[in-house]
Amino acid sequence: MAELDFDRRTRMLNAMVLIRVFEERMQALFAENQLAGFLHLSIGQEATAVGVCEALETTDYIVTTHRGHGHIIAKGGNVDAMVAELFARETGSCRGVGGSMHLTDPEAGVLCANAIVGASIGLATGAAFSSQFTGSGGVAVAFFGDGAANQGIFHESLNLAALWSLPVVFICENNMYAEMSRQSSQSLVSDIALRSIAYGMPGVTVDGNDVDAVLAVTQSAVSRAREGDGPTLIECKTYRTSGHFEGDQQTYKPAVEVATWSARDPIASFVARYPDLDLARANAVASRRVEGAIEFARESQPATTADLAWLTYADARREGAST
Amino acid sequence: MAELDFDRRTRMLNAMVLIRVFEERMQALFAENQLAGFLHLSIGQEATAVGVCEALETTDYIVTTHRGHGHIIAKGGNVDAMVAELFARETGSCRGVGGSMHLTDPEAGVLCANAIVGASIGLATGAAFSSQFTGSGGVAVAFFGDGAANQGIFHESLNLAALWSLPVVFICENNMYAEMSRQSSQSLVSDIALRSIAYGMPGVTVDGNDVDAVLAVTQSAVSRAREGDGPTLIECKTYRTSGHFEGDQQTYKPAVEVATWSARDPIASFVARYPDLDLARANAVASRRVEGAIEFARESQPATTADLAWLTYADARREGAST
Amino acid sequence: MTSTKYWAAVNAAIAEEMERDESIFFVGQDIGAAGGPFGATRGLMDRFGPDRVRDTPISEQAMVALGTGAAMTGTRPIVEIMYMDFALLALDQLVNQAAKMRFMSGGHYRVPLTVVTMVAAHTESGPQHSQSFETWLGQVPGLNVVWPSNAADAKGLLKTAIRSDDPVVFIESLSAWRTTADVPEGEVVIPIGVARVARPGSDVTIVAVGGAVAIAERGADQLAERGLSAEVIDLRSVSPLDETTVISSVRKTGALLVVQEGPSPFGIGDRVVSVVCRNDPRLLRVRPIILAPPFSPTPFAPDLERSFYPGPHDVVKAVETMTGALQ
Amino acid sequence: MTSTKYWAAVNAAIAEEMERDESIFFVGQDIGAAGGPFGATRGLMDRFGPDRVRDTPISEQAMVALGTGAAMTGTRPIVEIMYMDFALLALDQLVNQAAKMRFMSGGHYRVPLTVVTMVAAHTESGPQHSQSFETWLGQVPGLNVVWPSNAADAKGLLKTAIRSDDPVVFIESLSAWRTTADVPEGEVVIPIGVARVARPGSDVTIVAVGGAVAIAERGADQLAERGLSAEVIDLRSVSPLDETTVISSVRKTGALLVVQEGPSPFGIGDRVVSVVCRNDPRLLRVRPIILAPPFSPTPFAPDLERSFYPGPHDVVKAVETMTGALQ
Ligand SMILES: Cc1ncc(C[n+]2csc(CCOP(=O)(O)OP(=O)(O)O)c2C)c(N)n1
Ligand SMILES: Cc1ncc(C[n+]2csc(CCOP(=O)(O)OP(=O)(O)O)c2C)c(N)n1
Ligand SMILES: [Mg+2]
Ligand SMILES: [Mg+2]
Repeated sequence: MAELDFDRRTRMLNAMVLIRVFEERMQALFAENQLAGFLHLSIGQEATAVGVCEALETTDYIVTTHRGHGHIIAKGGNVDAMVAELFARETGSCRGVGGSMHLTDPEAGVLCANAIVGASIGLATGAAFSSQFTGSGGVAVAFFGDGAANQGIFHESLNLAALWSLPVVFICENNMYAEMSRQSSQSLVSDIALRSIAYGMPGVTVDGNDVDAVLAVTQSAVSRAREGDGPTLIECKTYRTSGHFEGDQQTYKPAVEVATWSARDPIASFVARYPDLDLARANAVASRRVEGAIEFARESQPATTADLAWLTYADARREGAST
Repeated sequence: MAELDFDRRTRMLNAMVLIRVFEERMQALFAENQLAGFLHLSIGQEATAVGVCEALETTDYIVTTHRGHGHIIAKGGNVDAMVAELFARETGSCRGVGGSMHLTDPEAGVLCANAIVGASIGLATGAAFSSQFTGSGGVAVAFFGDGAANQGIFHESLNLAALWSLPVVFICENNMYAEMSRQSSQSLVSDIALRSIAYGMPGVTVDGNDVDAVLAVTQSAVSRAREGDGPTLIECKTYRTSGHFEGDQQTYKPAVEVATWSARDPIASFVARYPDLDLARANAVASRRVEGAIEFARESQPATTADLAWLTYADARREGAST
Repeated sequence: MTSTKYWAAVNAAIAEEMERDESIFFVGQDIGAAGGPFGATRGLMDRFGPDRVRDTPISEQAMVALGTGAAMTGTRPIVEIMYMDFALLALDQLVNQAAKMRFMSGGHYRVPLTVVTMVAAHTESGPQHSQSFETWLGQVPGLNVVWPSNAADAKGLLKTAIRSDDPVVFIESLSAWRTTADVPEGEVVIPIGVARVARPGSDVTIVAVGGAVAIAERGADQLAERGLSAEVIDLRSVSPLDETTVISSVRKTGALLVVQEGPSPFGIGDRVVSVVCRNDPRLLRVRPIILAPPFSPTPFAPDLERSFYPGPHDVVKAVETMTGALQ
Repeated sequence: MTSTKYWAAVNAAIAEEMERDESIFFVGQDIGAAGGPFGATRGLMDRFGPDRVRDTPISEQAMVALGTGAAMTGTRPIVEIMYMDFALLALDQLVNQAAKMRFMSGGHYRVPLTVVTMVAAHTESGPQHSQSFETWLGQVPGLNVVWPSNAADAKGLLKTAIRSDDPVVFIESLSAWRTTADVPEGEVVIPIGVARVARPGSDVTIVAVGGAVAIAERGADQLAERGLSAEVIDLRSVSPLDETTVISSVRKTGALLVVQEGPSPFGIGDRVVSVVCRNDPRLLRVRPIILAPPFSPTPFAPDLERSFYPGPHDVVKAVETMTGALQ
């Protein structure tokens, strides 16, 4: 693996730290009952988000899941709008009607987060079709979990993507759990990358806590896709050190497992590998960014005026007709 | 492969010939407008049906598809009731309300034929669950096509069956076409048995026109299942020499392909392998059986009196409530 | 005007729109090389090439997901689900994704997706190949649902559907496949949500959509022979549903009959009766009637199927009951 | 009688039935070791073991298919689909398979399958975690659909559902999760298809099911303070739907209001209005009203969600409009 240059390393560290600080702040706000709805955090999984998105252009697409804050931040999403959405403000990414599980950011190439397990896979395949069809050269990435890999849409989409050589990269974040259920209770196959064989597609398993490694495999998959050689399935083995959602007591996690993975923290390992990186500075910058976003959100109007009809249909519906 | 004893060979020949004669007669009747609905024939695929079902007990279950006549006959289904169903008679397998795509035969262990591509796979998995749960020692077989292997239910069911070691055998009849579309236009993976890897399940590809070979692989899969070692995916490579449904002009089939496969006719090959078999007699017996069934059907009442409410619900529904 | 078959009108609408707009593509099972399982798409792949007209694997979920993701990113997909019965496999994609994507994104995305599908009632196709779910989809905010009863409407509504920036489900009736109608040449665009008075009348209002319109019309013919004048309203669109046209007609006739192919509960009939009754129950000078099949799956046996769906004679009987009550 | 929480009543019904009948098993996501995503199934795996209470992968299609195939072959499956929104993934299995299997087999097979699922309206769960499809399923011949509003009904209806030889969809309301009711000890079996007069009254009939019943009742309380007597009917069952009880009530009150959590078109309200109106439009001395959310997906923002669903004040307003019209 070629050593990353300093600017890139700094950018990647900053991104991972921004995700971490963002999520830890949201965690605290949620505990204080300041945020409504569900909050699914990806603490411990930051290297996957950043390694993958570092290999993408702004114009490339990503589609993510209920656990998507990290992916969207890594893709360059607007943090003010994200926090405002969690606060259910008019200025939120989705004008306050979506919430954490539906964040979006068209300017950053984020199609959507999605609350249906597996949905990201099919939607990204569709976005990749558009790129191929229009010849835009764009690539689409689907983020999804180990649990999602047992959904029918996984199978149908990967088969179609391979068949039509669509420019899509399937990123399975195998964090060893689907809600409170261990991955080993969901499938006999622990290396999900193996499933690529069923579609005639390359598959690779990578240490999802090693941002360098994630970047490298994603880069090759993205070039393959861009050159018209079709999709790749990448499995990133990682771990969420937070709960499934905030409020989860996590009694199902063995203490030794938590300890092992905490010792493999992606940010700490990255900084340990490259001692010239300035973690303190990254933390300070991220904190300022997140506190600024919280302030922005708090000063924004609550989403109480949304025009639900306009949000539901782009074309005006006929008067005198029942909606 | 151990040589089959004479009685077994004769039984298998008789079964294949009965299927062939049955279908050719139905084809003729359909052409004369004597049968309603759709007719999907499996002419050329008889060895799969017979090889698989020869490995099963009557109490084992099968679930089949729109192209299921052969499977049901091979499983010992009631031919009178089948023909009567095609004729839409009260005495039909489904009292005339199902038709060719919904044939059933509880006494022969036939759950159902099914008109939704892929459905047989999930239903057979459920039947296998019952066998495991009650400890009956029964095995369930799902028949399905190459086209069905690209449905989500294939993926979800095979994963679940492997995970729980369910006693089910998945028989994919790869007849190279889904309707008018070649298998190679549906997936990059031409050996569907490969997909077993994705579930940690054994997979095997066999010549589906060789009834001995089909029997042998099914026997091992069935013993595995019965012993509690879980499911197997068996891919039978075969060819339908008839159309997708009756009325199909089959312009999509290259002449050389048709010729090659016709030369590999499963009945002719079987007789050629075992010259002591009496094809003429088998044909005569089968013709009598089928003509008898046609007579039975013609003499039966048309299905005009069915109690639709009773057919729809086993429990009586409340009076004064809207159905 | 040219006399055109229903299926050919569908074919022409797709061809003309694809000619007009390069961002349109069309995917489905056997729609390409084979020209469609029932011949409706013949010639399209030859004309527009395999990039724009593609055969898919049998993967209904992925097909609609593909359409949704593609529609969000600058193309205008047409996705064919062969029979509406198979749409059940793709409802997460259609309802949880396509229909809500604009809303969930706070209005940032549009989903100009057209899903074309066919109802095969009346064709001896049995319990899993005869269903229509028009009112399910009509209940979903974010979707439009149209169901033309004739070739002219098929062409005009499909063109509008393809041009819509919202997802539209376009339902075809196999029972109408070979019927012909005069279709204007070239540009025919029919707005979504406007019913058509298929036949003016004064004694009773008969409302129907899709395949049931032909039954209503034949019933009206027979009623005319009996000296009864029925106004037949072809809704054309299930969502939005043209309440104004229905209410005006009932205001005139005072009697309402709905004919439908789907089961009674929560069907077209319930909505139409509810719309009229909530407007003013006194508009109804006689009890309204819904003609729907018995509450069971569709039986295969041709004789059973014939008596399963309401027929013209049922229309006559129902109207006679109503007018009898009026005397 | 014991004062019991809604979720605990569900738990008790499953436990008592599993105790009674060894052919029952229960599968779902995180129902076993974790005790259910919302705690409703805690203790069941410990009590009945991992063979009878099993966690499944996230594979909604295969889960319901498994239940259907198993129900045909001598067991009585209970399958939990966590949120009703996810049932969209399994509708082919539920509608094309489970509901029709008895019919398609000419009555040879029974399908004693119970599907348990939850509606999370009113809980800030957003567009993909708030939907109910009760009227979709209520339209399907072969299915029964029940939706208890309180703990006692939850227990009694779930026990009946599990014992039914036909597939039953049992809907729970997350909004009622922690409400308590007096539940008789031991055997409580409530027939499917019988509505409950939750509160007798004489001025207006208010019909609701599931989570909307609490709104109707709170509205009725406020109406009582204003001297108006509302009869609240809790349908309990969407299919079959108890027409008799509804019609008798409207015959008495002459005024009908329906409160629902689902979108207006083709919903509970349309059916109830249609049932009454087809029985006799003159029963309605005033225009009936349906209170339903606006035609959009459920917004996440708590303030928006609160005004999205009809509330008690909307009930009061609607009834006042009706009684005003009566004067
Ligand atoms: C179709 C569907 N089924 C179930 C759920 C409930 N659910 C939400 S997250 C989750 C677990 C997902 O696991 P995985 O795919 O591994 O993603 P992770 O949460 O670990 O990131 C489940 C079952 C859902 N949202 N959608
Ligand atoms: C869900 C669904 N999609 C599409 C169809 C239409 N259809 C019927 S048979 C068929 C092809 C099936 O191919 P395969 O699984 O290979 O079985 P074969 O017909 O070759 O036996 C298709 C697409 C269907 N019946 N169900
Ligand atoms: Mg996971
Ligand atoms: Mg095939």
